[in-house]
Amino acid sequence: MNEKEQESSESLKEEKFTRDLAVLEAALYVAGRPLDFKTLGRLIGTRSKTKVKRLAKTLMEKYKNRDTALEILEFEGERFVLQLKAEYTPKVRRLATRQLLSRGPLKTLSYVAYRQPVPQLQVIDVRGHHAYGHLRQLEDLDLIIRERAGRKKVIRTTEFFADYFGLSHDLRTMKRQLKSIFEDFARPELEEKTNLEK
Amino acid sequence: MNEKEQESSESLKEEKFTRDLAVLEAALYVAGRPLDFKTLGRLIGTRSKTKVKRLAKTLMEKYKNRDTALEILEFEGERFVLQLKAEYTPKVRRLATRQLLSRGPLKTLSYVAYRQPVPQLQVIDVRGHHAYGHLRQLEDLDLIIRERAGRKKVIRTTEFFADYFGLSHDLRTMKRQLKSIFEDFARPELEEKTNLEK
Amino acid sequence: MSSSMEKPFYFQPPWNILFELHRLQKIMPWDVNISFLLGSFLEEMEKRGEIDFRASGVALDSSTTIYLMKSKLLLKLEEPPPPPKLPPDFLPPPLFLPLRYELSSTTIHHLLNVLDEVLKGERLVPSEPRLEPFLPTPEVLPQVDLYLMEIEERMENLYNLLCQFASEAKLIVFSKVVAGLEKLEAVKKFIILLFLAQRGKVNLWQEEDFGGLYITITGGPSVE
Repeated sequence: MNEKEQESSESLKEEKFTRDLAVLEAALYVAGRPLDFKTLGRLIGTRSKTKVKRLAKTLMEKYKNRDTALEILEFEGERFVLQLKAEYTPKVRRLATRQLLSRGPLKTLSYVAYRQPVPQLQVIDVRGHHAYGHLRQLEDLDLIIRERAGRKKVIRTTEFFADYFGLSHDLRTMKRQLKSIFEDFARPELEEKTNLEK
Repeated sequence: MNEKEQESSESLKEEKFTRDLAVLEAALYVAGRPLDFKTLGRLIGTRSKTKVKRLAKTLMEKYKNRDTALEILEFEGERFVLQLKAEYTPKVRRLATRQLLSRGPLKTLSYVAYRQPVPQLQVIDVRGHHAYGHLRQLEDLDLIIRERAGRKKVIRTTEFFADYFGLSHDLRTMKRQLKSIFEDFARPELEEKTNLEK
Repeated sequence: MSSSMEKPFYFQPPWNILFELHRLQKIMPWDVNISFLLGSFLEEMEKRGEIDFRASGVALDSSTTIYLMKSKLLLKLEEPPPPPKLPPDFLPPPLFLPLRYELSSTTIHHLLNVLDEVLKGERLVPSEPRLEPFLPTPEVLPQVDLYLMEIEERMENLYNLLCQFASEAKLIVFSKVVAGLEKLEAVKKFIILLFLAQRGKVNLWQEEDFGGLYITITGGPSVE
């Protein structure tokens, strides 16, 4: 290969790389949920994990280096997600087209996630009677499921819930992850921010 | 003002500019639909059209200069939108799995669109009492507005509705469009195709 | 002094409440567990071998009074005290959903696909004017006390509800009327139902002693 050919092959490679980056970005934008290496790889026609990983990490870096409101995060299980940085949520949440939950249902969701699998009666006891409405809302959004266990109803979070928050599908791991999230929340400077979100 | 003070005031201004840019980006990202100057201005606490326009144009330029799958476009009526570049849509469309609405609210929306402007009571008569909930949801999503006309409430679809479904903002044209698509539908050979698409 | 001069055992707590009724003025009847008191009173009497019919009579009479007080409170629509609360469980902070744009897959085709069905519904709706409510609220309410007024209002509400049920099926089962309600709410509904029956607005009957309670609307004199 002469120098010129080599150059053009290099530039072709670079072009492909840029194009692949954009496809990954497009996929993350459209999906609005964490996507795994397999899904991302299929889109750019590769089965090489290393390649997808390199691309995803590059995209992540690019976002990090920009002064932007968006971020790309890596979740457990080799999954990536594009989302709004939390600090901008209070300002723009009412513009979201997706039905959002207010503070009450989110608290009920928190409790269910933390205590799951948890009897429905226990949730009502702790969260009060209005929680029946919350549970319906959470079920509509596919964040929880209610299962019959004899005469009782038992509630747990769905796989979609885990995916949405980038949590593990393994219950024990998920609970450990949640605990650390809740501990972060307990820090005062963050609490203030969360209160603003109401 | 001495040189140092001037410098720090400059840097403060720049900081505010960067922050405002990010807020606009956040809003456009989350909304996923064209936002007008008024809405954008409210978010950054200004009524100056010129200021919003300058910010929006800067953001537009920034996106243009990046090799990215997203773009910011200006629409007629001084509105801006953040969207996926059309060339990427075919590759990633199948990752979009979320329905905008479940079947009940969709039916109510469909009826409102076809019969608008339509008295609320008529919608409830035809769709039943649960449609009150649908209307609330549709209003939250900015797909319809309820206007008072004397003692009655009258419902029509919003500009966002028209943008979302790619219809005209002019009511008469929109209804003609809806009617013609709907009639196409009723023809059996097309029916088959639509079922396949589902 | 011999032991025979000692106060009888039932003047001690917890049974003394059945024999010193004036004390009930100061406490809530909800705090008195009648069945426990009567049960333990009988047990204690048997254990001691001191059968005293006069005391039993007084205890029974007092129990009836306490029971009546509870019923009156129920009629006054006063809530019994909530059961004692266990220490509250740990409540984690709310999990805020991260904001993510998500392209939705709904298209104009989905929208119009369901229109046909909706328009069919339109043809089923009669064009006659909407019916006025069965029982118009009187413009001027008679000067009665608040409690009675509330009962009147509740009667009217329940009656309207029953009419609604009746438009779906001729026979109304009481359990359906109170489905999903709290026990106390169900009791209140039942009491109001008795008022309606007494006014001749509805008929109540059961097929068996403990069978379902059936209601029919007789359309008797208006609820006023």
